[in-house]
Amino acid sequence: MSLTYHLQVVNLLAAVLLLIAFAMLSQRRIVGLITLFAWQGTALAASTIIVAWSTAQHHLYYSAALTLALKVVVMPWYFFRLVRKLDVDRDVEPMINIPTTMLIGIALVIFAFNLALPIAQMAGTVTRSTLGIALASVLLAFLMMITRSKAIPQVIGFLAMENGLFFAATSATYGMPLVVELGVALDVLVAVFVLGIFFFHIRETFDSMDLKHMERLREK
Amino acid sequence: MEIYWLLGIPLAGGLYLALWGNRTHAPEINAAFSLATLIAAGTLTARIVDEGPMLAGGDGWFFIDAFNVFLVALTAFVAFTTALFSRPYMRIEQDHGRLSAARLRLYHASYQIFIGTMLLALTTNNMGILWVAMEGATLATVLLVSLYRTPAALEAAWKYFILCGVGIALALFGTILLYFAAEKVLGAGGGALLWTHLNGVKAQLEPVVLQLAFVFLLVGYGTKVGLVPLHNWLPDAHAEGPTPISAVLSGLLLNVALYAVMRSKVLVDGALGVHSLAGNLMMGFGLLSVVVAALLIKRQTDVKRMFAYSSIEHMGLITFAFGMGGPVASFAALLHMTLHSLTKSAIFFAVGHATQKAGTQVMDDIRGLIKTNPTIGWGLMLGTVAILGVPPFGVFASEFLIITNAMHQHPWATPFLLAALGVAFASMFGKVQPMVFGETGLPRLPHQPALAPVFIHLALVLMLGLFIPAYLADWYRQAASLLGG
Amino acid sequence: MTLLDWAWAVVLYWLALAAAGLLMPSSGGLARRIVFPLGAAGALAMAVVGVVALFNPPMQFILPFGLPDLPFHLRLDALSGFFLILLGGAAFGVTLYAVGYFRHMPAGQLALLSTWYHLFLAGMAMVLLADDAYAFMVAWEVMALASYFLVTTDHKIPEIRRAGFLYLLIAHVGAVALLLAFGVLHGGEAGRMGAYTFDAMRQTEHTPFWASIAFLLALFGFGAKAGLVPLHVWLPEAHPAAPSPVSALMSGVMLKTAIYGLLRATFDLLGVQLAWWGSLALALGLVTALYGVIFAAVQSDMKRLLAWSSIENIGFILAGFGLTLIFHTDGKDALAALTLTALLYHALNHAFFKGLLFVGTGSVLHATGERRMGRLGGLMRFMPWTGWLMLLGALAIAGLPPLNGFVSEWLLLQAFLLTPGLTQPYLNMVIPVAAAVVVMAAALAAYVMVKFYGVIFLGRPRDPELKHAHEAGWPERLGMLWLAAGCVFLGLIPSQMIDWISPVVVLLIDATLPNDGNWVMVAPLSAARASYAPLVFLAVITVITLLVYFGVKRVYHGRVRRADPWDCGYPEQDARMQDSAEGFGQPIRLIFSAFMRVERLTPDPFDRQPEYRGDSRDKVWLFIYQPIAQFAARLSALAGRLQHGRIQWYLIYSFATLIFLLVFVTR
Amino acid sequence: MTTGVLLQITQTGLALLLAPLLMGWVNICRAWLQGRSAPPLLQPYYTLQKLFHKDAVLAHDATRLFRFAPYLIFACMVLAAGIVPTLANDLPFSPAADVIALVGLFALARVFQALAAMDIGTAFGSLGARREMLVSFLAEPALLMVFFTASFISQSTELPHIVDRLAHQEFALYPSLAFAAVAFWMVSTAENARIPVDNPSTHLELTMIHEAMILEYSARHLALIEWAVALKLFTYSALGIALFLPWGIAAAGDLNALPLALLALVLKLALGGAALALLETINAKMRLFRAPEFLGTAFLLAVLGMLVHFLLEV
Repeated sequence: MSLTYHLQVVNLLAAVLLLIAFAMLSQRRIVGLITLFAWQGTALAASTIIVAWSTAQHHLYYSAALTLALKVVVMPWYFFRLVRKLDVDRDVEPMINIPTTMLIGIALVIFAFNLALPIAQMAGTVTRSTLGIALASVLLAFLMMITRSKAIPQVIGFLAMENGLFFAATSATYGMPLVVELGVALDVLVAVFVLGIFFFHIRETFDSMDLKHMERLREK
Repeated sequence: MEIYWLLGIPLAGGLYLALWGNRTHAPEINAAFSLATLIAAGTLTARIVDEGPMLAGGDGWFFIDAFNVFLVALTAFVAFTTALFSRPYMRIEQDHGRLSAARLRLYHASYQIFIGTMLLALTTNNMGILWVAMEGATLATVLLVSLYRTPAALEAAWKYFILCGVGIALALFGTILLYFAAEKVLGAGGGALLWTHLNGVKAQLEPVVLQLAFVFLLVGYGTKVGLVPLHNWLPDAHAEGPTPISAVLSGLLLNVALYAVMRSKVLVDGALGVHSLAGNLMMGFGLLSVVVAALLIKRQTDVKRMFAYSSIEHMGLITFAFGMGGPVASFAALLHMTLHSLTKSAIFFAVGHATQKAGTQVMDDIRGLIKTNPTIGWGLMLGTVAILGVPPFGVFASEFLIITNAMHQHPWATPFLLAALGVAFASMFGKVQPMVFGETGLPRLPHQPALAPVFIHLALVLMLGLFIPAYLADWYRQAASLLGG
Repeated sequence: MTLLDWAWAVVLYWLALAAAGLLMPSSGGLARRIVFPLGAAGALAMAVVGVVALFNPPMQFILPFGLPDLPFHLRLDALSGFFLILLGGAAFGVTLYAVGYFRHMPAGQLALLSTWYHLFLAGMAMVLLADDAYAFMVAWEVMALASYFLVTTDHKIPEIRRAGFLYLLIAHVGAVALLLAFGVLHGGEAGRMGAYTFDAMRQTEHTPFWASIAFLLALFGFGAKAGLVPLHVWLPEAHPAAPSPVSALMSGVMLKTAIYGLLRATFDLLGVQLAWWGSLALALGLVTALYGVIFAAVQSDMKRLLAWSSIENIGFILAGFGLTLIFHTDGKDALAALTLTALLYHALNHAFFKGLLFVGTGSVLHATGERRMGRLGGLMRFMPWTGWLMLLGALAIAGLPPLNGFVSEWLLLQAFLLTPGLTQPYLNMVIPVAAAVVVMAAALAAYVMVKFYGVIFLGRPRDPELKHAHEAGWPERLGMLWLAAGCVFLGLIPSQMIDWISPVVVLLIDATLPNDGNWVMVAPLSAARASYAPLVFLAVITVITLLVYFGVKRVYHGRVRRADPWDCGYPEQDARMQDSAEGFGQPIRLIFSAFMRVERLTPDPFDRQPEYRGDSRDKVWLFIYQPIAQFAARLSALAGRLQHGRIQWYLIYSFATLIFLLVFVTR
Repeated sequence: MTTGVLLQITQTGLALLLAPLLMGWVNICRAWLQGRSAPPLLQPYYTLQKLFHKDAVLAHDATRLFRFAPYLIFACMVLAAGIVPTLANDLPFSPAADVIALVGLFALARVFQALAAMDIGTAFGSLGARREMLVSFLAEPALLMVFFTASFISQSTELPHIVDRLAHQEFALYPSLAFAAVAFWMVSTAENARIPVDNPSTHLELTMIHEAMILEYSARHLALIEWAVALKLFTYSALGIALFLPWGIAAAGDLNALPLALLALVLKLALGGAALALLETINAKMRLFRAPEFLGTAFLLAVLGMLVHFLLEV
């Protein structure tokens, strides 16, 4: 019974994750986006801890800690700082208007669930149905990257995608082997660091973080 | 033991150059580390040739067989010659005022780390670590692509980062699915992602999951291979980065990404039965890449961009051949990987010096290379001829096998191949010929250009067209059989 | 050493000479005086090997390199032997000529040229010796590549670069088609590299459908090299662009390697032949012959004229090939043997006379620096050696007895005439009409040659500078003499030549040509049907000429007075009043104006410096190549729109691909 | 063998002698038909004799080719006259050349004539050469088509066999030959520079073809050429006779038939010459660019003849 209770919590967190993904899709302001991202990280860490506790997979605690440290504390802090320094917290004009985006997003969710259905049924883990949600949040994050026309939201979309992946790893398979998780975390860290350097360069060169300045390399 | 040297040397080199890389002899140190890596790769290769495939480290963290050891050797070799080439090249760039000493330090450090991550990706036995290393290789090169800090370079690097990042993220999802399927058979824990273990049980893996996993892996790693329509970062990154980086990106990174796809394909084929989904998808992507790249070559005005498209074309051809499968086609694909690396990097070496001479990458402004600098001119000319698949250069050997095999097994694909090769030839040769021939007013270079690498590569390519040493052939054959041939 | 070893040794020897050229880049004189004569000696040796090979059973030899499991296989049989004779015989004269021809070239350039030249020779020889698809293709492309670099020797001139590019492009597309053809022919199961040997191909059975595909691909691939209309466009550009000895080799020998390949693939490698292939080849051949000769007639550049004339001759050969196929598939062995003999004979003849004519234009070019025929004239007076030797070449190519060109045309016409009895009545009726086309092309060839020879060598110099034209040096003369001797010799001993060709015929179609004649007289099939005795012919004409000459000289006093030409009494005579090359071609241009796009610049009566320019362009460009190029450009523009710079779009591509694939695999 | 050689020499000599006579006869007939007073029958002989006695005048620029060409042309025509059976069949020269080689022989002479014409470098010379070659490239295929029709009937390209088949074996009517005969007449007018393609008696620059080529010749060279022209006409007539009216030519080795053959030949030539004169009188010379049409018609007729042969006679 306790297992089903945990399961319900994990499912709830999964739903929260999906909800946040949708919220991010519709969020116009960068600061709001960062906050949502931090909340997503929190939900992810929480679900990881619950899975770790319920299945006694101890390495998942490390994962959870890493997530918490990186995605809830370090990165949002770093992004807030960037936004302040670069002074780019203006309204984000998405490429496709938000209602349309949301409609596409709902279609994606249905698609993802359908895709995950046959797989989830053969899974040995208790949290199998979350795989569909993980896939859906990955696809939603992808969609967000497509619709945003500024550099920072695009990167946040990228990281949200990472979150979805992480969720898939923990919920569907009780986490990847530790070495891999560490490696992934390291990569993400380095990526964010590199991105930070990048933002400054972009800002320095283009006087703006708008991606429309970066459409010159093309076939004439 | 060699494996630790192999991975350790470049990482140490990266560290060293990052800390003390602003000295004047940094280029030489860079070359020396590359040489050491090459020696380590050589001893490792010799051992594999002697003793056959081996597992190394911990619970078999590293796995080396014929397939990856040949790529290891190739990577180490091209990395070394590129380091040799970059020595005078970067000096000239510095003289031209395009780079500062600090950036040169960044360049050298990243270069070593890039090589290290590629070698790690090749040697690791863990599909997860493979992913980590691939991502690492991307990260190591992002800042190299934007080294010149021009708007175009930044744009290229940004696109490179985002597109490859997203691609790689999808590959991670594929890896998770793979783990998901393997865990059922092998149980949770580290063993479930080891390729050797997976390979052992591949027939028992759930086909539905592997099918999905392969789609994610193919789209993910395929982005790095530069398969159309996932290729868009590639021409930008190749054209705007410094030429040595173009050479290694084109010559090495694409191979490593394709290596990852192939490792996945072997598992999927095992689960689904050979000649099924994976092969067909790869053939489709390969053919599309060949055709679109050939058409795009026609439109280029920038020389490096043009050769970048040519890389897409060749990676498409290799992917097509791998997709076809069978001992001959796989053999040809492996051979083509080798030859493409050698030839394309040689071309980029020659192109690098040519663009330095002309002060531009616009082909219309580069004329008559053969007159002021015959070696650059002939290097570019012969390299182009070689990459276009004209014998006796080796690229022809693999194209010969691929095309005849395609005619035999999948005749429907050949009209596309014929048309694409024709268009590619017309476009590329038509553009290179006036660069090499004719009159010119271009000045000479301030430093002696490093052309030994060009001709060493071309000589190797020539040799492989006429004579493939028995042990090399054996390698290829073993590797081809590993790939399900 | 076996015979094949010798052949291989000559190839190696040429390769060594090629390397020697690279090793001594600065000593041009040495390269010219030593390397080229040595190369010529190699050519002679090759011809001898070829002769001996005709009468020996096929022999094989495997080299220790190539692809793994597919080392280079070499084979020397009668067919290879025959073409080796062609190669060696023509190359000997041309290379000898080259010794003198390149004397003004700067050392570095000469060294490179010598390298490519000998590589070219070696490549052609290897094409003839190769016995597996890989070796064949490697040799084939080495030949193309080497000749490309030879064509672009003068790469500073944009037209020459363009010509070289066009040449290599079409050669490459043709080569890919050949690869595909080998892909079909490729014997046995897919996974074996050994299946690429010709032996394996010979033993493979093909369905008619796939055999036809292979044949068509081979026809395309080899046709591109041979200059088959409409794949001929590179030929009139590339041949004039190359230095003359190279043009001579390309036109005389390289085009024949394509014929060799076609014969090898059709009769040797493909186990089955279909009748409609023959009709197709015949039709294409006739079109090519007529097209070539018409355009030759309107050219004003002497080398371009010869290049078009090569297209015409390839058309003849191809028509013969088509007839051979028709007869062979119809079971008419003797007739098939006759046409096959005729086409092989013509190939050999063409190598000699076209080689001679091309090197001759080289001498003219050296002496005058001029290729436009409208600026030449009267060179016979200043260059008697070249003039008389070229006369022989011109008469031979015009198909006049008793020289060699006539013999092969005669044999071919005999075959046309003896067609009745084919099982297809339709063909029975069409083929004689085809014969008429051949005759018309041959007669036009005479027109072309009168124009060529008359405008360049006869009449008065159109430019006063021409008076300083100097005769070719001794090596050049020797080279030309050899080729001219070949023309005469091949014309006079057809019986022997037919005997020499017969092993090839036996090898390819397992039939012999019954020769009813004796050594002076050739009478294929039977003496009652047709016979021709060139020796008698020549002897009678010579005797009568001499008799008349001495008779007239004896009976009538031989006083000769020199005066101005009478010319119907027109007082003002000027060398520029002679027919120009354009003028000579004008009737042909008028008659066949439908084939060509004429661009003319006619002077205005008020022009201070009146200028006339006339150019007859090939409509093939307009109707085939331009649309293809435009289509490719349009596709390319379409593909270019993929890459428009916005990263969001790129992400959409990835996204769409992913979704598409997911839907695709789970459907 | 000896008889053969003797016969060959006789026939060739006869041709040499009779050729100018035929020319004279045609001229006479034409003059009669046109209501002019005729030159003597032997006028061509007188002309030849006169020409041979004159001093030769050569242009300054004339090369050896120019001087050599008349001899060669003459020799070609003599050989041609030797090959075509006029009196007797199957002579020693015959196997040396069949009809195709005969066409080649004519071509050889023509090419030399054209080259010699271009040698001096006058405007008319090259004009004549060009026109001559233009006419011939159409006439030659037509002529060969005529020959082919005959060869299809006799299954041989050897003239003796054709004659043998037509004259000495069972008699048959060949409709195809009717077409061929018309084509042959059209071709021979072109080849012999007769009306309507060319006018042998004009020196008007706009119209002349053959005459333009020999403008610069004089004396013995001109004599040889004129004689060769006469021989060519003779040979063509003999060819026409051999193909279309072969009856009377002595079969191989049949010496007794020779007198009759000679008589038949003279009669046929006389008739043929008269017919030629008639045709020349009632036709007008046509414009140069009509000549291709004219010869194209000849060509088509010959091809038609061949097709008729396939339809009706096989």
